[in-house]
Amino acid sequence: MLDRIVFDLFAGLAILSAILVVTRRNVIHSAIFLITALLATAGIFLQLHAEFLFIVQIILYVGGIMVLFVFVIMLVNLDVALHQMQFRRQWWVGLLLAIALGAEATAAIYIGRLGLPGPETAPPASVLEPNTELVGHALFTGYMLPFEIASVLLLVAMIGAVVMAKRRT
Amino acid sequence: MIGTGHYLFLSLALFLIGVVGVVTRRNVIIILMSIELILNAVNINLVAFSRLVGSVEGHVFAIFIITDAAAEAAVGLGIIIAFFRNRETVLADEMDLLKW
Amino acid sequence: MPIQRNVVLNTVILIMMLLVTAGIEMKGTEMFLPHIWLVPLFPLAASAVMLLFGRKLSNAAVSGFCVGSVFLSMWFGFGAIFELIARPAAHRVVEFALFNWIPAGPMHTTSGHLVNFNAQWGFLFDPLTAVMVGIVTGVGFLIHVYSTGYMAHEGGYYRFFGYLNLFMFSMLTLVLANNILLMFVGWEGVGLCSYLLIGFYFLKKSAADAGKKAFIVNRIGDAGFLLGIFLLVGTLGTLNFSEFRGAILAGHFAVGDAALTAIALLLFVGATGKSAQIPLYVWLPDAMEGPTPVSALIHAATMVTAGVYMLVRTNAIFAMAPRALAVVAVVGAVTAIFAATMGVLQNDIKRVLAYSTISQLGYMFLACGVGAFSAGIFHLLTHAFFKGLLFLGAGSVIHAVSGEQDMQKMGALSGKIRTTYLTMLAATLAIAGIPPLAGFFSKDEILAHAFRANHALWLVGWITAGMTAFYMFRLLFLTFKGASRVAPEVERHIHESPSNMTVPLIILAVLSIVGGWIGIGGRFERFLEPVTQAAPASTAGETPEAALMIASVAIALAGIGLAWFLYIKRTELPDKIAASFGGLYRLVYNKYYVDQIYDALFVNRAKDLGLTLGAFDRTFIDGLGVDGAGWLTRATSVISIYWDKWIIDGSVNLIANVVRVLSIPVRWLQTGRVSSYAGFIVLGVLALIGFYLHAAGYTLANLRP
Amino acid sequence: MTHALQASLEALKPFLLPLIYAVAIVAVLPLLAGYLVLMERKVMAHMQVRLGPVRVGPHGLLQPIADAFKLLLKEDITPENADRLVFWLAPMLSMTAAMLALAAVPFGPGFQIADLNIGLLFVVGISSMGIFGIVLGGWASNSHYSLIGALRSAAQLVSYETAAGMAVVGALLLAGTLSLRNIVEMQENTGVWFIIAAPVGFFIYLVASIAETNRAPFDMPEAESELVAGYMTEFSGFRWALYFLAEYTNMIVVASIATTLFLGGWLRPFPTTHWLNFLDWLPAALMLGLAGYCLYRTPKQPVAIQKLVMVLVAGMFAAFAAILLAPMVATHIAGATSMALMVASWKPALLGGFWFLLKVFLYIYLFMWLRFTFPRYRFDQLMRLGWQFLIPVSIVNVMGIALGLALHRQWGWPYGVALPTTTVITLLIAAALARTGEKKEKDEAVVGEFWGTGRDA
Repeated sequence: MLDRIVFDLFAGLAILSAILVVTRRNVIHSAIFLITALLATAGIFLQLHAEFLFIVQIILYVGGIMVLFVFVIMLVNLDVALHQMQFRRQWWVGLLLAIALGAEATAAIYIGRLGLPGPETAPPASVLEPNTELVGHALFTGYMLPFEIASVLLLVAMIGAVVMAKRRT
Repeated sequence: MIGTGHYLFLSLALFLIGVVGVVTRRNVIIILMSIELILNAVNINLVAFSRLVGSVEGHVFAIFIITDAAAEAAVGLGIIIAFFRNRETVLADEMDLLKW
Repeated sequence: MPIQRNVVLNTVILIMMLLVTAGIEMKGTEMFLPHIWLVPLFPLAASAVMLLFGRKLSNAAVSGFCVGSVFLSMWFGFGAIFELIARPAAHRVVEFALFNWIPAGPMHTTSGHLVNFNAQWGFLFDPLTAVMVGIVTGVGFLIHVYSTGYMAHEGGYYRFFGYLNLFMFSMLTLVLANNILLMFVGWEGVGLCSYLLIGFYFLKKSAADAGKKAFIVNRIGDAGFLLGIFLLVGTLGTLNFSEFRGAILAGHFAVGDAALTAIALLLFVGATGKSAQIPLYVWLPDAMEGPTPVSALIHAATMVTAGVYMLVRTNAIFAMAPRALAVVAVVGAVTAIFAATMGVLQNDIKRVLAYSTISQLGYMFLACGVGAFSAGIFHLLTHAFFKGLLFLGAGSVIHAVSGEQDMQKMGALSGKIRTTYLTMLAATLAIAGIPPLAGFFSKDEILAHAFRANHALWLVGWITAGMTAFYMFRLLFLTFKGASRVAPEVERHIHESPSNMTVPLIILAVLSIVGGWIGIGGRFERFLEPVTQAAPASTAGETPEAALMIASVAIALAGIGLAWFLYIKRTELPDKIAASFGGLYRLVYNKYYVDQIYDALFVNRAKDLGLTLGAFDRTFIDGLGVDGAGWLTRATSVISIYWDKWIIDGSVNLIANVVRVLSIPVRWLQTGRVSSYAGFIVLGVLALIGFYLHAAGYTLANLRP
Repeated sequence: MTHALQASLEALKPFLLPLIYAVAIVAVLPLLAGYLVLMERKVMAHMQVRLGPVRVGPHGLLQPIADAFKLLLKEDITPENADRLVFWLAPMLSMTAAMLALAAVPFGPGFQIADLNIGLLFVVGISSMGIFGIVLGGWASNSHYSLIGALRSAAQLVSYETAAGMAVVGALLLAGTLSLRNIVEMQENTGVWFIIAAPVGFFIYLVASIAETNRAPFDMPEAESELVAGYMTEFSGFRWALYFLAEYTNMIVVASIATTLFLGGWLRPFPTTHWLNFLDWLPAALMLGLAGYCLYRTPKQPVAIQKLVMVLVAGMFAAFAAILLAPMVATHIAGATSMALMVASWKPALLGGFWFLLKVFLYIYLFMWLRFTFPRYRFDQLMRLGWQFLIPVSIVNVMGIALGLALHRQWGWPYGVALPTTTVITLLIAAALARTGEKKEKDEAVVGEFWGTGRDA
């Protein structure tokens, strides 16, 4: 019951703001709505008993990536962009593609619905507790190598970003 | 009660919106944002399934994806800044030097 | 004055080293002979340093460097000489090769033998070489010391010494070479150095021209020398002195063999070029444009004697070619008297000496011509002493009267520059052949041999001796005695030269006094035996030695007396005589117009030839050949252009167009736009999901619940 | 029907207490902030040998209320072609973030809205969202000063969050848990505050938190002398009040994090040494003292109304004293009645709250002290300090603490030896870093030129 309310609230918020992200003309507004969409997603995570992921989402995505986005938007802020055409001329092609994809995926899910066990068969939420410890354990034992690779990836990305944005003087 | 299907549809919706954004928008920054949306949809799927099977591996993968998103955002925005300095534009269909 | 200090230092070190050497000799271990190859190396190194970095060095450093290097080679040279003398007469030869220089491989001689041609970079050290090395290093060292004083105030100090050391290297290579090709290298080297040094004041046109003249005239002689070498190789199949000497002594050739005669004459042509004999003597008087030390070292003491040395070195060949010897003798004699007559009327102090040099060289060739090679070398030795001394003295005089060279503007200098006067007096007496000075012994020996060979030659030599005495004393009187004709502003600062110029003068004076005594009793001849033994024993007929001596001394004294009478007693007479013998006087005064004749005969003809060839070049080669070929090429290219344009390019364009047309349907795939690519990605995802569903066996039928 | 109502009420019961707490905090916080402002002004005044506000109420005690009314009544201006939506959204965003962060802070044992098992991360993450309030506000007001201020603050906050986070991680290692409450309990068990175990971490957090709250000497974003008031230039009236409130709330948040992590939260000094138990009486005694002081000052007030206010203040302090005293004495007076027991059970909560607030105020007092002591940094210097000194040192600090714990747990070194050792090592490395940092002066120009000129960069 309460569960349901929470889910509908967050899901609706997420989808609504996602649509706004794609349709807003002003980039800053898009960014704001993306933030809300991300927060809504974080709420969904919370509802799925993924507290750690929830806070990671907030700290990394909202507190980190989105700040970067806003920052860059302000650096390259173009007033002319507001008067330019915001969609490509072939926008309907993309729309059709997306709709087709959606139809196909819906069909797939619908077909496979019987394979999906209902929520009643889901294990109790307690198996994901204590969430942080479990995630940490998984990260540092089973997924050690990917973890390291991810760190290397981050390093490379950092260097690349610096090189890219560095003013040629 | 909500089943996994709900989450699947939610993520599907977000995914499609992201796709539409990527394919139709001209502003590169918004395209990047749409990509973030897509990644989020994936995350939702992962977390939902890990709730279903009751293991945190989905969370781990979600974390990896978020890391990936951070890296992608950093590099992408760096490229955008560099490009903007050279061409005074952030419109994707003016970035067509890839042709030759 | 740093140069002074260098001189003193060097002298002290010299004495010390000689003592050391003596000590080594007493121990009896040979130290210098094995390292004879170092002797030319020191000057080479020094000259390299000078010519590369000399600009940076101070005069003191330069003089220290170069004089030091020459001193070192002198030390080694004399060390080697002493060691050679210390050996028993039979073993007085050292020969070894540093490396194979031109290993050209097998070749056929004209006599059909297959020989292995191989030019080594090797050194031969025997009595003859010893004498030459002694002269070159010793006189060379003294003249270097002298130059530090003489050139002190000149520009290009380092350049001068660099060239001088390079000359030392070349000359030493020349005399130390164990084969004629290496000798030729040294030969060319000294030629180059003389060119550079004659043209040392290259801003002065006369100097530059003199340099060029010397170089070109030498080229003529060198051409002959080179041909001689070729013929020599072709005939004997070897370059090595001792080898072909051995081959000849082995008696494969008859006396008067044509090939050997040809070789001898060609070599002699080279000798005439280098040693300024008729007809190639014309460069030497002009060479006086160079600095005086250069004249002393190169154009009196060492280089010009290279021809004589070469003759003696190859005396085996000449001994087999009597006709060639005759030519040598005649040319020598004629040159001697001819140059003497020219020397009589010159007023330029250095030119007088130049002509006397030529005539003395004539003497040497005369000696060689009559087969008295050792006598020639003996005279070469003494001549090196007194002629070097004369030049240095002249330089000192010129230095004193601040650059004046005309004897008519000198006189009465004897009191003011005493040392110079006395030393030059000694040298003049020596060259005049007054016993017991050096010149007497050598000249007397030559005349004796000449008398044995041919009375006419002796007569010429005898008269020449008189004239030599006359013009040398004329020079002495005009310069030092009589009334002073020096310009008053010059008069004021006439001064004796610094010690580093006078000390060499004194040493050379001593040498030119006592230098001749080593020849007494034929000791010198015997010393050179192993080299000159091939010479025909010229003991034909009895010779009144005493009478000849008396005759030569008498005519020498007569010449001196005449000079005294004309230039001290009755100073007005010479002009009168000149007036009365107007034509002859002018002829001689203008050196028999030889230069003009040469110009008319050769130089201008060469120019005409050049012009003709130029015209030919322009009209035929350029006009017909080049331009014609160009026109032809253009004509053909016009055709090929059309071929290119229509056939080649046409086909290329055809292919390109075909590709373009074929690519139209594919082109819209690659827009270069990110979004379109994203669209294609989505399309791919679509297809993939569809494929998975299909693979999973799902159809729309399953959609029904 | 009634059953459903019953059920829903039952379902809502666990939310009751947090709700009360939340309402209390939201109600008290503005007042608190207002009085912090007064405190700041007074402290500044006395540090600069002035009196500060004295008119409104005795010693200006009513000044905050006057200010609040003034701000509420002021006209609310929205600049021309400002972005209305964002302009409206931004102040609320920062306010919300600041207040939301307080939700996980344990003011006392049990006195906590929600004890999340990720509490620490929650506080850090939520408070980090305050950036958007600033950046968006600066951007929306469409003014160069604002935008530059906003960009600066964005850069600054992002930079210093890293350092702060690392410092927090240090304490985290010591505590071994993310729940703030457990962290405090951990300090209780250990017997020492973590400031003693990890002084370097505390120092780093102190500097970083100053930078994060945009306070002097790091108040680049609102540098009055350069940018009129930074991102707040175009704001006025109520929105401006919101920003102001948010700033002070943020101060409270960082102060309470510092308190919880390093200063032992609600614990009194040396919580485990029993002969210091008399300290439990200190709060009540302090309150009584204050009350007495106020009464003593009352006659000296010039105006009657002020006398009255003074008396009221004295009464308030007396009431506090009574409240603090009650649990200590309840059982002795009323015996072991249930009522008395209940009152006695409040003891830890009340005392804890007192100590906690005391520490928070001391921490904020430290902020003010620094603010009036140090000149403002130049922006590139700020960046260099953050990236080239604080962050490396904080990383080293984390490693050091980890090493210390390893020594303690694996090799059994005594706790009091292992951590000081590693602390010394950390300090040495930090000194070396500082030395090398001085050599990088030449970079300043470039950095400053890039960051300093905001949008045109």
